[in-house]
Amino acid sequence: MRNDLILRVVAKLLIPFILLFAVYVQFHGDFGPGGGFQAGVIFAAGIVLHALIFGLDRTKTFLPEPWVESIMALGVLLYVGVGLAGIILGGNFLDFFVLDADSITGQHRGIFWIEIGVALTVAGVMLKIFYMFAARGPIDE
Amino acid sequence: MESLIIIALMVMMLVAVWLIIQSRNLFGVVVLSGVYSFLMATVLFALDAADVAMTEAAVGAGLSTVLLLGALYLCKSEEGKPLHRPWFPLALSVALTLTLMAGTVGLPFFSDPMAVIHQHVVPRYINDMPAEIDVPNIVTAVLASYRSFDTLGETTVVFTAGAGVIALLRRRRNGVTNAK
Amino acid sequence: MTTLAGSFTYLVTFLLMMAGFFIIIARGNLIKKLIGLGIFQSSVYLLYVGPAKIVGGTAPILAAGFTVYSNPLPHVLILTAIVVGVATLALGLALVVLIRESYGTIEEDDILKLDILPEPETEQA
Amino acid sequence: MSITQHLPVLQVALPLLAAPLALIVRQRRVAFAILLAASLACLAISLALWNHVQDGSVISYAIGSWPPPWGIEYRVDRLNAFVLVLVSGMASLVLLFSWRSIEAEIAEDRHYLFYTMFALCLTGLLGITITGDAFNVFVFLEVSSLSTYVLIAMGQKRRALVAAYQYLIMGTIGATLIVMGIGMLYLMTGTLNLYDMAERLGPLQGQRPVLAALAFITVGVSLKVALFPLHQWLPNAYTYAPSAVSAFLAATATKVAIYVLLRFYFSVFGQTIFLDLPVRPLLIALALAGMFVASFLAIYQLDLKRLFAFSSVAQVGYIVLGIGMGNAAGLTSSVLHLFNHGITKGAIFLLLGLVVFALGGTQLSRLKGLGKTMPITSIGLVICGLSLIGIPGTSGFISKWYLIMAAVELGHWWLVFLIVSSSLLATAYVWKFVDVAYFQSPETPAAAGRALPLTMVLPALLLTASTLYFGIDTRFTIGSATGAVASMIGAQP
Repeated sequence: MRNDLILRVVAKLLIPFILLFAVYVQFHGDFGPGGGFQAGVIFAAGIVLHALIFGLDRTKTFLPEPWVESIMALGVLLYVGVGLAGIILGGNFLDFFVLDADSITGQHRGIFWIEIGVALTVAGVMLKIFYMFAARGPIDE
Repeated sequence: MESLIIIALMVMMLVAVWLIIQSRNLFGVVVLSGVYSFLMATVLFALDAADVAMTEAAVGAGLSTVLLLGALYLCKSEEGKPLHRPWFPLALSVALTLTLMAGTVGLPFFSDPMAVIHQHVVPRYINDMPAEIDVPNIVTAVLASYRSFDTLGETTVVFTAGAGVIALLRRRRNGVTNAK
Repeated sequence: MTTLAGSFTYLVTFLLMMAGFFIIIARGNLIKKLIGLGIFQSSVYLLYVGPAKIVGGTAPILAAGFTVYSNPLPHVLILTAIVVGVATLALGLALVVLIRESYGTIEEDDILKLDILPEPETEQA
Repeated sequence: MSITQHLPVLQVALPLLAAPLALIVRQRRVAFAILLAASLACLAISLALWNHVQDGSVISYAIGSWPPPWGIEYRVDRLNAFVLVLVSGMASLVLLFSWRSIEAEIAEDRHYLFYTMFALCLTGLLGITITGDAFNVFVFLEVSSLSTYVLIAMGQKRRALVAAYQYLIMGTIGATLIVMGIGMLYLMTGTLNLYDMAERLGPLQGQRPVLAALAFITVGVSLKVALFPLHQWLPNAYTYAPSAVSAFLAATATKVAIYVLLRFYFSVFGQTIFLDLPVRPLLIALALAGMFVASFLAIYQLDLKRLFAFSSVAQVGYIVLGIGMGNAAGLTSSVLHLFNHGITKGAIFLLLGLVVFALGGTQLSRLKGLGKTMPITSIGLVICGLSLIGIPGTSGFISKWYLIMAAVELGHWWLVFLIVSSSLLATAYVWKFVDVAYFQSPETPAAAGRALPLTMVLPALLLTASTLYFGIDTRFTIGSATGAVASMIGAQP
């Protein structure tokens, strides 16, 4: 598959659009269906496509495994961090009202950041699972 | 018309499940389960659950199928053994189902706007949300603000799966003795 | 017709549940069991989302010209349930791959047979 | 605005914060330090919460400042405060134990992953216990279950993998049944908040979907509790998991599941619905069957870890028996035994961890003459064994005393007889260990085992000592249990 010119060209063209679509789904979640979870899955799908076409080793050069592990942890940390920010700013845990002087802006801000947290964790986990499965060749060979 | 489409889609789902039960070819079963998930996504879309349908299509029909195919490849397994002693499991499942059905008599009717689930708790999400949170997608508002702690739990579940797969599948470095 | 569709959702929920349960206990292949488990879990979706629908209503995304929206709360819950399902599947498959590596089979009866024998003291790859 | 006000949510947020941190640092030492700090903080928080609710007050915490039932509520009363203390206390001790214990059992490059999963398991268990929202129970149940599967699979033998897989299947079935039950309750009441649900269920008493929901939740949680005959996953899981994991699970996981059962029965369905149904005779029958069958099976086990795993199934029977009787004394014995048995079983599995560390396994054939080679560990096991039987002076006696009182109060003399005779079976399996350890000499002259590190001995002995301590000074346990029961059935202590 790696030597197929057409596949490589199509993938090169397609991958940026997949990643862009992920970003769209991420930030469009407030208005239509979508949000952090779906965006994370789509983003991971884009990277997986890259790994399938160009080889896992090449993908790992710009997304090394330890990074991916850290990304999935960062997502949860960001989410909990937003929660704790609520406490620090004088509200309850995950209280978005206090994130800004204007409570609605605060809500928007809170939703924005936790959706990013969700997307980071989901994308990181999906990629990591793919890496782990792909790194294990079939047995009896 | 709406109801008819829903019924037709659900019948197709049942057919897919029937084929899954019957088939011994694992590759076929995986593909069928992808089809099943896709039909489920369509039903959910017809039931007005756009976000859920999108997620089910991406996760159930997409991701799960990829994971299953990957596992099949790693396990080099193509065919399951034939059914053995199917009568006891069948009796058990039928008994379970009949008990369940007896329980549902009295659940609120489909599409009854006066049902309690449409009267309690939810009205605030629909009516007051524009003033409290102000995002057009109510599902996002509930998911990310009213019940954001559930979503934190959900993210933790995903994280648990990721860390768990690392813990299970990581290759051992040389020199570590851990006989399994 | 609406009532029929409603009762049908419940019926399908339970049929799916039954089918999933049957696959789990009747089939010995570990991957097929996980597929059955997935069907078993997904039966819940209809139980929650079916009654949330209001005929003539629309998806719960605020838009001008609509006043009746289907109930968004079950949708949120089922989103979580779907995620839980795929997380379980990923872990289950990882276990199956490891079982295949150390037992050489993913058929339940073969594994049970191997478990009666004393454990080989070989290092796993 | 002080920090104390946020203690309920910090109880769960701290271990949740520790999990990704442990993953990021990728280093055994730092991950351990983070976890130890988090779990000690958890213990302190749970004690503070316990102390706060002893006057009968209830702490309610609205996450996101959304008032219940629209948002998710954390709610602490005397029942779950007691369970929180058990879970976070056991977590701290087991964690200390695990530092050296997993060195021998898990490859070193996975230690930080072990700590990550341990933190997630703790998060899940605490989250289930403290939440006041039905769906939130399910979400955190999954967090704890998924991490548990991985922790079990980290065991040394390949059978650990199969045990984890079996538990994954059964646990997921249980969780799905619970979601079904919760879904039906939601369809009937329109709310997910447990306490709002309880109020709205009142007028719906006796309706079929409510009863179906009760059945679903009972069966689903029973799978998690390992109530006979749904216990098949437990013996293998406890036997093949790493020692620290067996100890933590035996002491907390099934106990939290029992808490869920109590919460749904008494706070949601309410005493009236629960008392009117044929659930109680059924629970009593299953509990008795578990007590006898599992004790009987325990006698025939050749591996000490497995023997005590079967004993766990039997002891769960005592707890469920108390729930089944449903009177104040019975419930008090359940809550007491939940705590006392948690401590005793935690101690036993930690002591067995010492044996694994020194001798490499717990097969009875290896343990001949253990009384001479590992005298302190053997005495500890005997003491805990006496507590399982219910000998006066041990904590097991206290809970069994209340159980018998409950049976007498109901006039069920046959139950008294059965409880006492099942204790004889317990004597039989404990004697099996005593016989091997003290009356058989090793075939080969026992090679002196490895020296035991203090971080392992200390938690094990501390728990063994508390098995004795709570058998004599019962102010903390009986006080908490009677308070918990009072908050459950709404009577004054």
